[in-house]
Amino acid sequence: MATDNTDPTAEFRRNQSWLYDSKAGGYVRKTAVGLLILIIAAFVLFPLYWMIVTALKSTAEIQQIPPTLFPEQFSLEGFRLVVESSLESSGYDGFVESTFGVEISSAINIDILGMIVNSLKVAIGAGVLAVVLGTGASYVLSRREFRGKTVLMSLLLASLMFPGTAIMVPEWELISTLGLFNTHLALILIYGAMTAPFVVWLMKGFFDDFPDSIVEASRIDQCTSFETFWYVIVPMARNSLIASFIFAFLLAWNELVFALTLLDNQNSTVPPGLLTFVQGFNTQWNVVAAASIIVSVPVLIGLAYIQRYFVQGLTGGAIKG
Amino acid sequence: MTHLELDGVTKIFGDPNKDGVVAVNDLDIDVPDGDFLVLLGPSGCGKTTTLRMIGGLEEPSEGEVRFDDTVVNDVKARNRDIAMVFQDFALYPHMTVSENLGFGLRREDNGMDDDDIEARVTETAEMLEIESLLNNKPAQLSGGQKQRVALGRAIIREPRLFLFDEPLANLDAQLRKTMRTEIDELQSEVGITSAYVTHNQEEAMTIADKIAVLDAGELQQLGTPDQVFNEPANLFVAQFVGSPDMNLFDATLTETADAYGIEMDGASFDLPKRLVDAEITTDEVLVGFRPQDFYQTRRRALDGPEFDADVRVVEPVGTEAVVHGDSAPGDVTAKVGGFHDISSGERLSLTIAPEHVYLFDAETEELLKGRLVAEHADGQASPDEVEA
Amino acid sequence: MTHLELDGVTKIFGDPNKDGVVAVNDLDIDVPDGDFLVLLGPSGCGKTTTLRMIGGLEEPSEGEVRFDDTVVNDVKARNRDIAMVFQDFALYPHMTVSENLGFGLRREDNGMDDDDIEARVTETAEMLEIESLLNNKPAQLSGGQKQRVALGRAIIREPRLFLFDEPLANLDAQLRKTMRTEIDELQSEVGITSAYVTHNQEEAMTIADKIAVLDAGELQQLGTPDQVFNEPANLFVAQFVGSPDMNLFDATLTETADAYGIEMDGASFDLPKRLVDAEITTDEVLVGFRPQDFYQTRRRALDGPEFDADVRVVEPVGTEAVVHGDSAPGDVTAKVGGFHDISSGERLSLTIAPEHVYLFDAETEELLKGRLVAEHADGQASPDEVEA
Amino acid sequence: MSYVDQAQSSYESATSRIPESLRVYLPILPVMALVGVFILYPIAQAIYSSFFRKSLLSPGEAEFVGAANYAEIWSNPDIHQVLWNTAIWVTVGSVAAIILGFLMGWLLHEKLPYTSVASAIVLIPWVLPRVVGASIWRFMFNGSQGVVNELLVSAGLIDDYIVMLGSTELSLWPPIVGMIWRLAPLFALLTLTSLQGIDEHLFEAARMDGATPWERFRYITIPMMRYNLAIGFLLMLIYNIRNFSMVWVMTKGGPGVSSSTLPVMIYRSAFIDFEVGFASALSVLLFVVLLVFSYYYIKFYDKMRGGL
Amino acid sequence: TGGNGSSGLDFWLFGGIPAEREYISSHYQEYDGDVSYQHQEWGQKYQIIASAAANQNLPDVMAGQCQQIPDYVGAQAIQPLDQDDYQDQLDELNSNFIQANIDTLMYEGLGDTSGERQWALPGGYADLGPFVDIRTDYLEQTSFDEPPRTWPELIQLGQEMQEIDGVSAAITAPGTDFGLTTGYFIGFVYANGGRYFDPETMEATVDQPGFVDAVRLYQDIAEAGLFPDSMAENNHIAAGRLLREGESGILITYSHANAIYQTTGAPQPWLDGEGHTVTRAPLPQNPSGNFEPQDLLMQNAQGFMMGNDTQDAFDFASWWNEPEQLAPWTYSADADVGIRGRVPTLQSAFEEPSDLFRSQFGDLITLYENDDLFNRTSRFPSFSGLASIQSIINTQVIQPVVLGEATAEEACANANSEVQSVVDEEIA
Ligand SMILES: Nc1ncnc2c1ncn2[C@@H]1O[C@H](COP(=O)(O)OP(=O)(O)OP(=O)(O)O)[C@@H](O)[C@H]1O
Ligand SMILES: Nc1ncnc2c1ncn2[C@@H]1O[C@H](COP(=O)(O)OP(=O)(O)OP(=O)(O)O)[C@@H](O)[C@H]1O
Ligand SMILES: O=P(O)(O)OC[C@H](O)CO
Ligand SMILES: [Mg+2]
Ligand SMILES: [Mg+2]
Repeated sequence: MATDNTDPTAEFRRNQSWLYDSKAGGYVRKTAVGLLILIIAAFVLFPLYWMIVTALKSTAEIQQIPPTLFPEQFSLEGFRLVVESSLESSGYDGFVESTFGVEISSAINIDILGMIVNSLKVAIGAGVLAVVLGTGASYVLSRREFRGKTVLMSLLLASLMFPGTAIMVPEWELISTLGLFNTHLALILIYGAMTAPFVVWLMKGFFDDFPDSIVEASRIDQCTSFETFWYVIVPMARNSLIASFIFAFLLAWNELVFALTLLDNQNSTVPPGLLTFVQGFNTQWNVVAAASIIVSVPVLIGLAYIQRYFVQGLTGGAIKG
Repeated sequence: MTHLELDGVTKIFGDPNKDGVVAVNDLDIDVPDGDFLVLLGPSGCGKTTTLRMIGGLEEPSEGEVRFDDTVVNDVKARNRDIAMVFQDFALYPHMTVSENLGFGLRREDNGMDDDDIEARVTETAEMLEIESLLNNKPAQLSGGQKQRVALGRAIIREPRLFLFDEPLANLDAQLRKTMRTEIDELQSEVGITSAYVTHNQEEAMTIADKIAVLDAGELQQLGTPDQVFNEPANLFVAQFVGSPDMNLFDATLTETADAYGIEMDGASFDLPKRLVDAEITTDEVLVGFRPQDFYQTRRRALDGPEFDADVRVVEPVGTEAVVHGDSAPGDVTAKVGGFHDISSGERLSLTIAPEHVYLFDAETEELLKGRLVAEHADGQASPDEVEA
Repeated sequence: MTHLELDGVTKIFGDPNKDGVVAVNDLDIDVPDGDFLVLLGPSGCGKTTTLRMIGGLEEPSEGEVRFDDTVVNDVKARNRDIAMVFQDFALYPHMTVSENLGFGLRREDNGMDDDDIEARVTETAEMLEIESLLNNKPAQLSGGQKQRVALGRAIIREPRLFLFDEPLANLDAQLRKTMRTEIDELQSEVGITSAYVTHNQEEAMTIADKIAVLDAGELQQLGTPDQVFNEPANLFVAQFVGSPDMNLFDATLTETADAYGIEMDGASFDLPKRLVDAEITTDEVLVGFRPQDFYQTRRRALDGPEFDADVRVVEPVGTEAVVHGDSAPGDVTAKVGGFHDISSGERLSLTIAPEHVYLFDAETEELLKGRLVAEHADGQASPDEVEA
Repeated sequence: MSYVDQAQSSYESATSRIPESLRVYLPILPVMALVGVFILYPIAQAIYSSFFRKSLLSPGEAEFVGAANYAEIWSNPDIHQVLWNTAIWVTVGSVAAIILGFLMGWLLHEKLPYTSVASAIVLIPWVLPRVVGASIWRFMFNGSQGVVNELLVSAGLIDDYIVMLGSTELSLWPPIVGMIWRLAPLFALLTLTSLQGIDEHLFEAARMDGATPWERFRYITIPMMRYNLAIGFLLMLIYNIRNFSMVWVMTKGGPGVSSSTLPVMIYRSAFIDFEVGFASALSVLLFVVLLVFSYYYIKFYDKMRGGL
Repeated sequence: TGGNGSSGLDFWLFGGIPAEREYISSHYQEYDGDVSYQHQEWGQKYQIIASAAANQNLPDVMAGQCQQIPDYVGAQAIQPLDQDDYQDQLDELNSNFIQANIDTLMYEGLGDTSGERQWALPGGYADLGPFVDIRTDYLEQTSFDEPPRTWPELIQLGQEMQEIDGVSAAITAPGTDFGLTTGYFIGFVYANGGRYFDPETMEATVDQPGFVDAVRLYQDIAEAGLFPDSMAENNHIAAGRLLREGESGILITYSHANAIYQTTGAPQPWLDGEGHTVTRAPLPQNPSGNFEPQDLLMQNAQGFMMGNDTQDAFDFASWWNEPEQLAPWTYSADADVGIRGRVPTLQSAFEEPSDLFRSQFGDLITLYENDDLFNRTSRFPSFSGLASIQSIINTQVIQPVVLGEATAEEACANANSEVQSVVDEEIA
């Protein structure tokens, strides 16, 4: 029975573990978890903090040695430059000048809004393509046995690991032969191809765990394979599909090399667009940081939005019937 | 509307040559059009596996499944037009109850539009008493509610064949009865051939046209409920069907002109030959008495065995009671109906009519003589005098 | 070894202010040390939810759960030292049967080494008749086998409290009985307080020390099996407990000096006041007869109501039968034990002893008079003459 | 009536002329076509090129040289260091990203409020264009003016700035750190997905069985996540093997070749030395290794899956 | 869009400092014709041009560094300008420019062509190297009153500066594997009579004294502890920042030092030349190489090349080469758009140097006036395979040497064979 008068539930300490059931253990645990969160947060967030701070410094302050941890003087110059160059390149400079009397002249004519739109177009296109094609294939690869399966999967996997730079030259030639040069379709196809194997693997992991009984129920309910897939499996796979889409989307969103060489400036996506800030005599880090922040915001909002569905989970988490 | 046949159907899980599990072994079952087949057998005997093979979810390792004389081994589950209630429900977790119910209907080209389907769903839900849960997801249902949805998903359709895998196991007696009646009516109205797994004997007896008793994957008997109860093919069936368990005693058999003399420990009796159809060649037999068939000797002489039993335990069950006692032939269990006044420690003198005695070959465990029902009319004591 | 109390326990799923579902409502239950409580009630009435709150898996929205007078609302599930059988098994799919069974044991600081645990696992598996499946994964088990593993996972331990959520629902009668006996013995040997959910009344009656009948989350009655059967607190309990269903007829009641006069459609009788404890203030009553309590008038006069019934359906159940008929007061169901010779179309004259008559207030549905068991000894006709 | 006639969907009738044994390939076809055209075909081209001496800037003048490019790989003085770096990069980078990503996913699932917002934030390193992410790290690690050094100095951990990116001994590590930063969120998301997929009942059963949170984690969570972990592990490997930009932006593979990995060497061969043939040979070699690895990994995965 | 399709002219500019980009991006519209302009990234020019060539998507005109001309020609990305159609205009155009600058655009035997051809129009500015930039405040604290003129003086000055408070490394230079690292360095080699290879024999000459002794200069500076520890990770911007922030006093660079400071946000007076001196790097006392020593190297960093051989392209390029359009690079007060650190290519800029030009490159003007500036000036090394050789020198010579991992002899001996194989494969 209770020896500790202050805690009537002390008798339930029979099967106790110091770490989980003692007060001290609780503190240790909380501290450990807290520290962990702190360390990880610092590691993940510090570079981001640094980017934000950089965006708010003047060019000169960025160059100071030792670096200032906090801007001595806030400067919105970076943002101003990005916005101005955007306005200018999209032809609004005249309008702004006449309306607000602000004169806009920027060395860098980067249409950041246009870039974002292009990037979204390409990344969503590639994401959808990869998810649609990849999911169908992964379903079959997970649930059926057939000749050549291992070889097919190895090929998909190996193609996933092949460095992009190694196939760049033949890829150019291919795109040129197909007459797709300087089209977003070209990038959608290439990125789709780069990420579809990825989706195949990710979704395969999901399907490998998928309860047979649900599939059987749908077969009894007279579903064709496709209907089973579409009405039963896909909705249950929501989390994994969202994750796959995010992966595929971000890979496409981030890709530089093909975007740089296959698109010209008007059609440019974000990474090559930002690269024009990051060059020899022109790396104004505050501008780069400001531009990065500006282009990331829509994606982050989108992600947070999708993640809401993602995190809601599936009726309490259980995928089991 | 379908004549279902299983012909030599066998299912082996795993590698047949290397510790494969024979779940179903060489099963022959014939279910005429519109019949209601109940599969009965101990846990793990292959009932679910059999249903799954009929449904096309499992491919037989050997043998044929035929619908109306067509071999359907190669027909896909979804083309067999079957409705099935799964033992573990297998509800679609992402759909509401109403969507779960309507899902199969929508897959059919039955000319139903959305309103028709909704009406049908509501109707079914009312029948299952889950109409207030139509918008819930399965995770928000209680066990019995889930099971009713699973049941509803099958009976909402009018398939060629119904397969029920313990569809009422999680329901209380009231509901169970209501649902059973619904299933029964539905099935007989539309005349849909059905196969039904249950471990509830009362249910089996009430609902079945035919009962198939399985043990360890093998068919022990296929017969009407009466046949299975009164003429169990062998000891296994006799023991498995009927509750409380049959009393079984070793006995030796000697043959005389008119009768077989049967000698148990502490009791013996004669069994007139006219009650026995089988050719008896052995002299080692097992004698079986149903607990319900006992009478007290003080009330009636039946020409059957008589022995005393010292009551050990009395288990009341509502207005009835099951009495366990010690007797010379061995442990004995008797069921006393109606209102009883027996208490433990008491001594009962028990007897039983020879018509009601079961006889099994001690070695092969095959039935030699079953329980005769018709007999009691011709000159025997009226058996409506059941005693405790 | 634990005295379990639920005090005003309520559980609301969802938002209490906005279409939250009240699964359990203000439940008070007291289970003395070592007692075996059975929770009985229709599907969805809150049985599982109650068990889960005792186990600490669900936090009560209101009220207290006490173990030995200690409020444990804040004690974590894993520290409550409880073993539970889940209604849907919740087996660890990645572990073999043997690992599933041993998992809980390894978590205790019980001084058992690997060999001890293995021995215990084997022993339990034998008891559950699954020793040959120890190396299988749950996916390779039949429904009943899974359930036995789930049961084994609980009874392998010696916890402070057992919680069983329909632990035998998927088993056949034989196994069910064996398992029930095992649970019973185990529990009484070690004296572990238990709460047990079942929808099987026979099971409930046999195994329970106390039965709690729930309806729609509310406690209807807490009592011994006999009390619940003979003195149901209200119409709901009376109808829910006992099978086949109780016969219920509207009646008007008039009071005389010694007795109450009761008038149904087509029948009437006097109920001696000494049989009635309650103060009766209403004249609209419901009369209830258990199907098992009927006698045929040709055999005995019991001073109870008498009426004729035209047999509609005879449902044989093994050696017994349930008879449905039409009578003047309304539809009537009678259970005929033993060997019967009734067939449909026949006319039966039925009667029942006044002691066995149930009486309910037609409005409040509260019990006015229950079924008297002791009475029959004092001068009444011996009721062991039960007739069909 | 034939059962097979019933309920033929348009999908089936459209494909019914295809033999059953081939129909299983249909859903795979689009992916294979896409990957085949845009990845495998260029890889085939690369294999073809690997037998030629070919300059990027004069693609017309290819000269067949047989296996000479492959022979050159073995005689290349840098190859050992590069392979070793690649091995370290892949193992250390993957393992660390997995551990960190797992912790992040777990914290998101169990410990952090506002999971959707928090996990969107965690994904930022992945949302940022790679060049930008890598540049930030280069900036922070700079040996004479980087904030990492500054922080370490002001925390009293070091006395003098340490030159990492510009040192032969240390230069491999900052890009690995940057890569872990970029990859861990990916693994975190994967972890989060699979954590959310686990049946809650299992945890309840384990709680009843008296399992501590750690034991639930060890005996339920981890085993239940094993496919996803296996796949996540693979993806980490893939991303690390492919990675080029993190190294390139931070160190250009130097000083010397001290931080060069295979993709860097391939890039260098193709775009600085313009030796397309040699770069192709390197790529082909990498591809063959990856193919063999993939094959066995899949076998391993299937074996593990067979265990359920 | 690229070269095909649109009716107008496509014009690409590679690199440039912000002020130049700003000027060009707005000024091209003054051209009377339909031009579509794109800025392209300097660092990725090989990929961009190669892919454009592969995709038949070359622009009509591109402006950028001319050191890569041999490579572009190999990729069939540019056309010679001195074709019959334009020959007469060409002489007139060229006559405005310093001859040395024109020389950097002339190549012999490139691609399918024979004889010496001109491959670009000069455009506005050239780069010269090697240069040093010296903080005058530090210089004043030493025994020197003017920039060092010999290698020993350089080291001496460095050592004196190293003593100054706040200086962590007196001499700084980029050390990453980037073209500018060798670009800055190779001038010392040329000054010492060294070369990468002997164009006559096609033998690599990296292990010859002319080269090795230049490397030894870096070795000596490093051994004296005058280079920053972080040199191998510093690019030209980071190196410039060390000077700007006072961590160093001497920056080894090109003539474009002030352009670097623009990137680092230095204040205008500093950009205009106040507080530091940008001047030609010191020379060896006794050049030890076998080749003709060259005091300065020159490259055209903004030559106008034709991707497509059309009259329109030529017209547009020649329009840009009119003194009017190039005025901002002459630092003339009325045309100042903020361009700094660029050596004008128009003769006129030197003939009547503006004050601003003087403040930027006072030394140069003196040299020019003494007729000494372009006397010992040659083109920066330029041949196909250059990038590859630069990378070899960066990673196998400069980096190990400044990190103290190899001596100049060892490093050069190691690198020589690799340079030889590039020479064999790309040039021979
Ligand atoms: N997570 C939930 N969200 C909403 N409602 C719930 C949830 N869980 C249970 N309920 C509802 O609470 C009520 C009680 O459920 P509970 O599972 O306790 O029933 P039960 O008595 O165990 O029934 P059964 O015998 O069918 O298993 C049911 O009506 C059910 O629909
Ligand atoms: N996938 C499988 N792999 C191996 N053995 C299996 C598999 N599925 C079932 N079995 C075995 O086959 C036998 C028959 O199983 P089945 O599910 O048909 O039994 P059942 O009669 O439905 O039993 P229950 O009444 O317990 O549900 C059992 O012994 C079971 O262990
Ligand atoms: O270099 P990374 O890590 O940005 O990625 C390389 C790409 O995957 C190559 O296609
Ligand atoms: Mg089963
Ligand atoms: Mg329940």
